[in-house]
Amino acid sequence: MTLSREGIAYRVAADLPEGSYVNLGIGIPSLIPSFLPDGREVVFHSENGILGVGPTAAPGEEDPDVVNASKEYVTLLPGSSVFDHALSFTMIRGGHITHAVIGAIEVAANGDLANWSVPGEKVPGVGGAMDLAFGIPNLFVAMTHVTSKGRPKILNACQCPLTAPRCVRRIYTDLAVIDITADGLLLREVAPGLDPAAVQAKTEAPLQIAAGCREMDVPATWSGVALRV
Amino acid sequence: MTLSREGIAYRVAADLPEGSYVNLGIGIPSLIPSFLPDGREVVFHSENGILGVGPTAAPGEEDPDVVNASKEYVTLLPGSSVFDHALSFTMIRGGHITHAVIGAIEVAANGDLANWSVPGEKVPGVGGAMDLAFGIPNLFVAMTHVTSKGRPKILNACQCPLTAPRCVRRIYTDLAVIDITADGLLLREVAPGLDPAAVQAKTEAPLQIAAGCREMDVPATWSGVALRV
Amino acid sequence: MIDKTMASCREAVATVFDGARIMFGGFGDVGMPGQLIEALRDQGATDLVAISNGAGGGGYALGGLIQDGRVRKLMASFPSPRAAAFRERYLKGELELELIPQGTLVERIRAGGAGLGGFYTPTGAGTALAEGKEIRVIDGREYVFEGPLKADFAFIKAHRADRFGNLSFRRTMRNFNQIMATAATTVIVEVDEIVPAGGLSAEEIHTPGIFIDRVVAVARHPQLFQPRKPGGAA
Amino acid sequence: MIDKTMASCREAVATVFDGARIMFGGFGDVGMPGQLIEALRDQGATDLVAISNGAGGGGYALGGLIQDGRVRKLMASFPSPRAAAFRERYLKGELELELIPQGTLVERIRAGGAGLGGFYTPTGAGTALAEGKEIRVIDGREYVFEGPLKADFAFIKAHRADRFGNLSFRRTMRNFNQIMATAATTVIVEVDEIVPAGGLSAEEIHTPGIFIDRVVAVARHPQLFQPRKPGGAA
Repeated sequence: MTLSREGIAYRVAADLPEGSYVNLGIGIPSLIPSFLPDGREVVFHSENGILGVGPTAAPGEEDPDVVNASKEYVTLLPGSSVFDHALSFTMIRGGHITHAVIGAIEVAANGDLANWSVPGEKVPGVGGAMDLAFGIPNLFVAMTHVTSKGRPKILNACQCPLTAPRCVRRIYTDLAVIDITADGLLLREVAPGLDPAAVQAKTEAPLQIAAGCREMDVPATWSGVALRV
Repeated sequence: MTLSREGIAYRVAADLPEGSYVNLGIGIPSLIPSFLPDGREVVFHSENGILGVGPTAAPGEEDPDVVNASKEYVTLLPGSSVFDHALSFTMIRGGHITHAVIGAIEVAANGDLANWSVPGEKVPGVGGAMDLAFGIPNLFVAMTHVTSKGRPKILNACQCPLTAPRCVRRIYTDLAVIDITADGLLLREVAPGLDPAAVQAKTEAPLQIAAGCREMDVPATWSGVALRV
Repeated sequence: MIDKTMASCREAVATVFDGARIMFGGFGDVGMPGQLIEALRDQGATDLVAISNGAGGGGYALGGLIQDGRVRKLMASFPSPRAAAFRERYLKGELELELIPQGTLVERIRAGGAGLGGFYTPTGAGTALAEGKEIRVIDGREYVFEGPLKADFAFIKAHRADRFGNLSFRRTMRNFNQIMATAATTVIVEVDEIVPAGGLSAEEIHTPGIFIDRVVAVARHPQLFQPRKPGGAA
Repeated sequence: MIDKTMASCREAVATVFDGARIMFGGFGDVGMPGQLIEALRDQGATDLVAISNGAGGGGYALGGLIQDGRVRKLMASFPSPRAAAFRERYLKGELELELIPQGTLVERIRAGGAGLGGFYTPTGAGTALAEGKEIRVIDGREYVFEGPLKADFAFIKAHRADRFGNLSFRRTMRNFNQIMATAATTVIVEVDEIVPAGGLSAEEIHTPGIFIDRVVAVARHPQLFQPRKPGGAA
């Protein structure tokens, strides 16, 4: 069994601590806010200048001056603040944003991240990806375990241009939760019904299995979450 | 005849252009705002974070949160803004403040300025003096021509520690207005009744006399201005 | 009397010259001075170097300038795959691109405005974007040297202004606008509204007028507000 | 629920340790967190390194800490001749002073908070304050290399705060406070008033709560407001 995109977001959300300041990338990470456990207060950052990003604006209620870094119309929660790019990247590069959850093209066993330069894409764009990768102390990757063609994305060494070396702390996929440690990859959790060998089979780099490696705690059926079997 | 402190301030005020952004040092420069010609709009900056400094607060009407760089209680004019030290020194070091008028211990013929380290003062303090001297394009000195002991302050070379090399553009004293040019000191104006030789006698560095050197246009009697004969 | 207001965008951009280096504020459409840029399209200056977070969209504003072949070089962090005009010119080799990480871009502009000679940032060390740049190890970590960026003009957008050029912004409009205002010889601002002197309190002025040269009030272009569907990828 | 408010200055400064490096905000008395510093005098931590624009005055706040012999080193731009406690200790050789130009001081703190490895400033090149420092010629001008400054604690003062630690300042209170808030491991704020979450609009928050750890509301110390005569030298 593998997790849906929502299942991955649910699993990441469980790990964001109360009071953390979190930057979310596009794609799977953008689903995370709806899955925060009840009563847990986390402040979401958008690099174009928001702390306290709220839900997407309801149709017809968009404010033309309130977008997030993906240029979606969002809302501002009570206690939110707005600021310019210089202060926003002080927050990022200075390590004040405690967590970021981003997508990846490739992650290497030593924590190298490649997520800005897409193979075959002739127009390059880096945006804030490098500043996030160099600046955020708890950099989490949320992605599918393999490419749409079934190739592993967790590699011995990245093939694509690096976003930053040795920056990823933890990887959440549809198959597993994997920590990146000084000794390499450490498999902490597997998707319900999978065993470590099945995860290793889809992972190029060697996995060590954590003492206490267990199945992820993700509900099988739950509003907004669909598990693909 | 020599000018009073107010007379020097009056003469400087005449040279501040409409629309200029001006930082004023303590002492003689602080007298300048009262002498601005009618209708001329100049914006005064205080390095602790004000543009649009107004007159000193009337007794009993001081706002405890409104001081200037000399820690005097001042007022804020309509259109004034407040900001932090980082932006304030962006204005200074980035050359956005167009003019500064400051005091000096010594000025050399090449424009070297010494005004931060007082001979005999054992506790050093630099404040914003160096940033002003390095950053402001039109750096004017307003001072008495000689020390209280009658020694020249305009020298061939500064003896005191420098604030910045080659930074002063023009000197206003109780005796003269002197430009600092690539070729040395150029005497532009003398106090009413003085001749260039009398100014040179009180100046260590050699003065060239500008074509059109003339007497300063400062009223001999005038409310707030007293000329010492 | 200081009065930086101007009657039209046309008048405000009249002095832009061929070969000028121009900073364009905005993040996507938010805080983007679209009508000033459209006036520049009409004005005709060409061979421009543009400094901007993105590359604009299709045929409006910066995208329009690029479409018209007026931009020789773009310095940007994220020329979106949706920036059709840029994409076409770039792939044909008709436009040079200098790609800069977003935080480094804003910091280089800040250094330009603040009179600094450059700075060391960790961002990019050991990646393709630091190739050819000086690397220095400081306190055991690698840093990349980056120099200041300045421009002949900055085109920015704010919400309200007064005759001194003091600016206030709404919501997420600030983005690159505040920093770009510090780093160009001539700073031109498009605002929604001009208020009397004193109409902005000292605390609500986000950018003091010292940085500003010209201000024009224009109604927002109706084409700019285009709500997108929630949840889509950017 | 995030709640950074604390009941007393005593509680807010309890974790300060001997040998700590502490930034103190304020310019003279304005924006100066006097009651936090007085609580630190009571708390007892010693052998401190203080980073501050000035050296305080006589027996109150930073002047009091220095008078008590608790400050080993001061990094400052302008220890005023009126800073009696500092003057006495300094002239006896009981306190080390690192003198830093005011703009360089705030910029070094900003670099610390912004994750930069240092920067080049023109200020000081060719003067006694650049002795022993790296000089680099950039675009024909000499610049001095200056490194980042960080601290274990920052003590700052603001006007209003909410439970998130969002801050707003009145008038000239900001001075060093906003930048120091970015550069210390633990940032402690003295405010005049705490308002409910949402009581500060997004635009009027001058320092976002992300930088802040602890907030205490206290009435202003009546000793602090001491109007001076106009026109006097500082």
